[in-house]
Amino acid sequence: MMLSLLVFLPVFFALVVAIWPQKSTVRHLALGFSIIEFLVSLLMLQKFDSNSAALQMVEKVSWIDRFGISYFMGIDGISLMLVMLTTFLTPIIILGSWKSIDQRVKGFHSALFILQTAMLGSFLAMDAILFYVFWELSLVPMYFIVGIWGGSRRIYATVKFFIYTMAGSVLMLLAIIFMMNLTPEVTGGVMSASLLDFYKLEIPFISGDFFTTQTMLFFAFALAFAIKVPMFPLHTWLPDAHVEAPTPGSVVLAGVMLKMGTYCFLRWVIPLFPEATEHYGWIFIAAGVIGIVYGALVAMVQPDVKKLVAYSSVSHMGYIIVGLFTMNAYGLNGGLYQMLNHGISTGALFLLIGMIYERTHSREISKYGGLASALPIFTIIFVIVTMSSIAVPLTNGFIGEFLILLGSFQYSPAVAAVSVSGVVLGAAYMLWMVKRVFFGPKGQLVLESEKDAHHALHDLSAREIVVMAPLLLMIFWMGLFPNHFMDYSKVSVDYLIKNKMNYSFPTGAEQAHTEEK
Amino acid sequence: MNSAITIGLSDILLISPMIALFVFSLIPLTIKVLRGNREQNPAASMIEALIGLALSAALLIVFSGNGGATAFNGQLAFDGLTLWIGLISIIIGGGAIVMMYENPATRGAQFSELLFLTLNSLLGALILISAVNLITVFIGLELMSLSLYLMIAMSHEQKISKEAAIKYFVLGSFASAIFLYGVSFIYGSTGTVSTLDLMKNAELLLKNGNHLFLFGFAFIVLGFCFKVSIAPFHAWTPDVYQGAPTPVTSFMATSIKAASFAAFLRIIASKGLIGSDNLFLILQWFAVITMTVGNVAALIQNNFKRTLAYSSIAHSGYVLVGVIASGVSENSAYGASSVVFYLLTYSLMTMGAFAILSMIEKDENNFVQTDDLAGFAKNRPVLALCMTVFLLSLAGLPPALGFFGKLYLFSAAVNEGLLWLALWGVINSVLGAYYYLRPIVVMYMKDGDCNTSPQSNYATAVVVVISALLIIGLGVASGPLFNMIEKSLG
Amino acid sequence: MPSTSFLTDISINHYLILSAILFSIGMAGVLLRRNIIVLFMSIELMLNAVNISFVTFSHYFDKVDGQVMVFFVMTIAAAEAAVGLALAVSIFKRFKEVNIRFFEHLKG
Amino acid sequence: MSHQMLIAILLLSPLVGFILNGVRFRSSNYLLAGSIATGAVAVSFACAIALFMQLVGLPPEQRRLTVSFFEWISVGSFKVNAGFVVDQISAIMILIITGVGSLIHLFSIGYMHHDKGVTKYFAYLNFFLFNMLILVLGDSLLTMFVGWEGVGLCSYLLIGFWFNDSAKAAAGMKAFITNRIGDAAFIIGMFILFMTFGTLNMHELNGLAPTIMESSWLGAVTLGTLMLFIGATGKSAQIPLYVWLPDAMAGPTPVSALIHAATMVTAGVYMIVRLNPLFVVAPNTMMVIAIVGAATAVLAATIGLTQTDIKKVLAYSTVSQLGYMFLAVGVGAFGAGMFHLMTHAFFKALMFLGSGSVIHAMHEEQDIRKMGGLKKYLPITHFTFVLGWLAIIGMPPFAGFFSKDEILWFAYSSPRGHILLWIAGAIGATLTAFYMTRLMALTFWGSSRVDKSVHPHESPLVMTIPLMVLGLLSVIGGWVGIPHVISEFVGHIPNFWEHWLEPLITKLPEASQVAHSATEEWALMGVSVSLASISALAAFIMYTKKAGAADKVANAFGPVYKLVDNKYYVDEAYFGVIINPLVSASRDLWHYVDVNVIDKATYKITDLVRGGGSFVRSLQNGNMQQYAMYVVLGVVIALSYMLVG
Repeated sequence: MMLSLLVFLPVFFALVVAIWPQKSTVRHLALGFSIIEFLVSLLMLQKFDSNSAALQMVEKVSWIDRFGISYFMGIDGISLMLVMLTTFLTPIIILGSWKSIDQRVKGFHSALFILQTAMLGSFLAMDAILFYVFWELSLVPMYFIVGIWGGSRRIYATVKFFIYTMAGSVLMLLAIIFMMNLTPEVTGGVMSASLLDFYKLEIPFISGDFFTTQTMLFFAFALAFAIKVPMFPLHTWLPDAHVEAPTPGSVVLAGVMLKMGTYCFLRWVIPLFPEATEHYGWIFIAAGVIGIVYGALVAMVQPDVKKLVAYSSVSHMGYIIVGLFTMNAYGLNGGLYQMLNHGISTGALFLLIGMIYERTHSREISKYGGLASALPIFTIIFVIVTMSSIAVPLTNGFIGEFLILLGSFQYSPAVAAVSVSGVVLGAAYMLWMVKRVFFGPKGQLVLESEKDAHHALHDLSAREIVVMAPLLLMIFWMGLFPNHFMDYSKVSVDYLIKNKMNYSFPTGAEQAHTEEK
Repeated sequence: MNSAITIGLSDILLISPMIALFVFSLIPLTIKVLRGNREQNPAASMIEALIGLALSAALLIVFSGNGGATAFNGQLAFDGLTLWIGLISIIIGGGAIVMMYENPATRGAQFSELLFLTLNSLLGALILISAVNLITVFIGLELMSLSLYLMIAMSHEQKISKEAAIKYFVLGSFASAIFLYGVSFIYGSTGTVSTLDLMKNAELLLKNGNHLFLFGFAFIVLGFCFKVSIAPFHAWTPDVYQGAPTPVTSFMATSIKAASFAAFLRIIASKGLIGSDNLFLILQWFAVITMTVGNVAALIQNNFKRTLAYSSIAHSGYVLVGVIASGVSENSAYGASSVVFYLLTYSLMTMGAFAILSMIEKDENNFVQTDDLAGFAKNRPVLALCMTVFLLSLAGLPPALGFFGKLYLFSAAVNEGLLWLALWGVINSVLGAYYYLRPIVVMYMKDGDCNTSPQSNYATAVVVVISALLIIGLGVASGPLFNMIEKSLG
Repeated sequence: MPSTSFLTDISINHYLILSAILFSIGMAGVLLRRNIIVLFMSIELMLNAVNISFVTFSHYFDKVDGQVMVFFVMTIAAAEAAVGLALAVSIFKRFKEVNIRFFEHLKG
Repeated sequence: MSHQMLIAILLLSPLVGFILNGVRFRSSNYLLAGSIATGAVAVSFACAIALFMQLVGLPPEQRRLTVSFFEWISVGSFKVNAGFVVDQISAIMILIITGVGSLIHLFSIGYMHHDKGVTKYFAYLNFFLFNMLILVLGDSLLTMFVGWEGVGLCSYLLIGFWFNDSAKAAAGMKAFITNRIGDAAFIIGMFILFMTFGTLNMHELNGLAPTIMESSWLGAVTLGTLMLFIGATGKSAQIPLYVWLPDAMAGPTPVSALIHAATMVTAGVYMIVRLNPLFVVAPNTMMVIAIVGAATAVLAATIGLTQTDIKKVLAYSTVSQLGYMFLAVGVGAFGAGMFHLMTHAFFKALMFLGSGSVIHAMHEEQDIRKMGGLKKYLPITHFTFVLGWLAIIGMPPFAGFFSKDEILWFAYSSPRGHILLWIAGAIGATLTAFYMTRLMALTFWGSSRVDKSVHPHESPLVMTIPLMVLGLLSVIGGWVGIPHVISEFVGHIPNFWEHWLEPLITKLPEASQVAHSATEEWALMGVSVSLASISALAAFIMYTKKAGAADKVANAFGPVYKLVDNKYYVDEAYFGVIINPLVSASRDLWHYVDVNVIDKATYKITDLVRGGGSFVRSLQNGNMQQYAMYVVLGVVIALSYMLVG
């Protein structure tokens, strides 16, 4: 029941928030709820057995038995940390949007909770259709969050976001349906949408022939996830969505939603289509590498601070893609770790940008300058997060990026050689931005605010510091003691690598066997 | 047919839903006549009609719930298909009647007559659904359509409703004539017009290239295609849907379309046609064209009703995919069930969307543009939410019912190897998403003061909310529902 | 070049061809004429072509049911005519026009 | 106290100082901030001494104190501990870092007392020391890399300390990004070594180093070490990545002394010395290092000739001196490299602090053309500066003489040395003598060109004490490594330095092949010292006695002078050839790829769909007869297909 509780508690919260009569306390209520949710997830974490690669806390109830669709949830080391990330970020998001969301507050929090359900569900669903339901469901609240509470071009952005993602996922739906029709081979004549049965399928693959079943399915799935990630060249929805999204929307989007794409590569694509992954993985590596460099270069010349961070996401997600498709321990662990890192550091960056936007109502880099003297605490936090983002050692970003690069080096030194340029370019665009925004003589915005007593720039309030504190804590905790986090996923990842050609979750006995070896 | 004609009680019981419909259709009219041509309280009329529908539905469940029965020597089949589509038509028709009660264009001095026509149209639909004999099909079709022509024209103020009626009438009769011509050919080539009989040697006839049969069959199929607005026979649909009063449009787009598809399915899903690849190939092309035409045309519409009309065309295309899937092989009732399920889904969500539109219309000359919906979410949050549910369901987003409908439909198609149809279907649902999102965008993200019309709209609102809840609820519980459908069809 | 027997021996084909010709004329009428009343008449013509065809086949098979069908068709044609004319009256009241080219407000 | 504890305190003490000062960064109480910070470093220094003593107490082969606090990263076979090691090399480093560091902290109390951000400054400084200690103590390349990047970060923060000045902030950024280029290579180097040897632990790596020389350029060790060396060029400001160091002078002067002279910039040399067994088996790498080092030594020295900013002169001098160190390790004289590292730390820190004292006295004036005759106002500063000057130009018996001489000797005599390398070194030494003397002359000697509004004054004791201590070290610091020829001459003074480092330094395998005589050594030593003396004298005359001579020379050399004066246009070239094209290319990428290609492609699809919609719309023209025609057409097409197909 643990996982169901975890997933559906937010729906309940959403309902309560929606019908809550008192407008002034909705935020408090939502915050309380999100913290409860986080506590529940901690409880789950505590129950989780990190020494096992098996699917844990399994819940399986037949749902649509005609098609073998079941309500099938489970958690393993790969999804665990992402679930934690989701529940961890939500209270922060709610507290972070305390001031910035001042219209339709109830609606916003309901949408956020539904979104949380959808995201958690996507991470935990082990049934293809159930997964697809959550996957698509996540679009709707996000669509509203961007569309209602967003900036001036929000409608364009949100529709673009929706259509792009949906365009990708319908092909996946078709692929799922197709695979469901294949399952009778392995289940003895009954259709099944269970991931476990999908894993059992031996999908024909002919190397060199592009139009084989496995290759087609591989690309149908991969396209959906690649758009979500987003992988170059399917990334153009992301900058628009980020720029127009309200701060909490950006944080969820960058923090968790993009991870859905990368996670699903790990959960669906790689184990389901091992031959195709092996055969066509280079395409993704190449796209990832291009994404790293391209995202960084384009980020460098953005005039809008948020857009810059959005493109930096493209670059960072490129790292993750590279890491995953190297298919070795370093790359996979690093990629998984980088997902968390990116969630935390980019989430923090978006929060910070939101805070400054609330004060100045501008995101144009050229209008800033000299903020550091006006907002010292803000600057310090921003610089720390920047360091995490550009992967300075002892911050979380370094661990992920280093392992990914190591993995890519093992895959091919050439890949590592190109990817490593992201290390330099990342520093370049972030620090250049920091320099233009915070340093130098006072810019237009700072001067204006000095003249106008009503709009004086105030440094971070206690609430805002509380919002940032857990993120800063995580930045250093994850940078200093990565094992605290990786230990949960290591076994699963190792198991995946060892059995990548014929992956399935180990049963208890099998697990013991592999450990003895 | 040479055997002795015996009509027993069982026949009467089986057709009792139809009788109930007919009797209840007379009640408001009779009362009006008795009152000296003065309308009684429309609410009372509506309730009488609804009771008739409920009774009819109940009788349908009671007497044909077991399935497999036929009446009048096999002329009317009361099997699972009849049961389910009949229920859908009747229940969704009830929604339309509620809308008629409150919509300014239909509420007027002739409400009793309108109800009479509606119930008779439903009666025609029931005949159409259950008919086995092609002539009976024709009779059902005509009863249904003739009532509709008048219903469309009954809005007193609207010029365009007259235009719509005349267009529908001319084109409908034209198609009926073609259909009938096809029936005569069939009769000429096989000597029978009972589908059951003629399907026995249909395969042979098709294979041998019996031109008469081929022409006849093609005419029949195309006649159905016309009724369910399959491109290129769809051209009447947008105009008529737009011109008709919204409740009538809703009725046409849901109950009538479901009934027509049922009859279509009954013919196509006959096992006699397996092997006639040419027929199915051309139908596949029609399906593809229909989906595409419906969606791309809906994309650039500004009138909301017209958008929904084109969307209804696109959905016909999806359903046709299922119809084809149910026809191409000898599989179980999988494909047919997916069609029935989809029709249920489609009817619910389309009716919901039209109901909200009907509530927004201020008077009978009111044309609601999509942009007019601005601000609806602020003024009517619950209704806007319901509208969102309908639209997202139409777009095929989980966990709404529409998603499962599409899932089963495309799954059936994939199961039959019609991957490319499914592919085209899912691509089209992306196109669809684009225009289904637009009203949502306008409702939620633009400033305006759209509201429901000041007249009371409670009844319609109830219908809307119930449909929305059903869409979500049935979406989650779609498995058992599908099982039930498949069981009763299989 | 039709043989002479074509003109003298009246076979089933003659009826069918007649029916087809009538049907086509009706069809052409629907497609080409502008007057709404003429359009209705064309449709009637099509239905009657069908009737000929039914009777022909009925005779050919020596079965009576084809002729029964004709009665059904005739009834429905009558109903259709009634409805059609009612609509024509109604639309004339609004548009003061029977030329269908004036009924093109709904489009796009 | 156990060495584990000592190492922990050594590391954490500056961190605590950083946190204590960091949380109250707004305070302008310079005394409190300075005391905390200096105290923290002093504690570290004490620990360093204690550790050194423990090390001395052990037999030479066992001089290795290790501690591993926790397992930091463990993925697959990649395992890195938060492990630290104090051995002969790192012991020297921690002594230098904490020793010189505490002096500089002390100096800073005086230097920074008027600055509002003084607490922040001390916090950064402590944080720097923390990272620097991690760098030198780290037992694996990755731990070292943590410090490596950490000092880069601190350097960034401190260079841009006065961030309201855009140029200073830019300088910080430039330093970080340039360093990052090196770091990227460093990372690749680590990968190569890890993939080859399966570990990043430096002790294990040294142990695993192959015994057979790698002659190929593409050998794993060669490539790996080469990549590490590129990393070192970034951190230690060598060609081609030296450009950040002169700009780094934007930071407060004590920072320049600590980071950009004494400690951080020598990290590259330290890293190579640490891994000397690996570098030894990669002669090609060694060759590159030697050449780059020699080239940097000369190039930077020439630029130093024309600089007019007192700190810039010192900065180029630092680059040049670092070049010497690389020259040393490049020819296999690791001990000599370390030796010069140490002496340079003394005298260059001294000179930077001295310049700080001057700048302090001159009210932030840094242009030496506006100084002159400061001798009488700043006697202590002048005196100590003279000591530093004598040390750097290599006058015996000052510290610089011994170390530089050893380097030059090895450049010539080592089997991997070459006469050209010696010549380059000698030229560098000559130039160094010239521009340092020029600096002295323009600053302290000659007639005063000081602006009337400025009244120079000697700095307070808190600033001059560190100068005096460092001055003393600049004199005697070289005596721990007196070369054999001299020690034999004066009476067998043992070469402590060589003995101390011996266990960790790999002898070049080809060492025995060539024999060099003591005469040669004496001769070369004489030549270099006399060259330096002559050039120093020339500079002295030129800049104090003969006004205008310098201009004449400059005019005589015309274009060459202009080239040198503009630092060979390297910055301009980097901007013109790399950075600006990259930025504009990025802008083009954005506009063309994102906006014009990808987005446009999606718009094209939308247009196509909309076009289709318009087409359908045009078919839907309201004419019912046309609709009927569609029906007929549909029937005809379907029928013909069924008949024909």
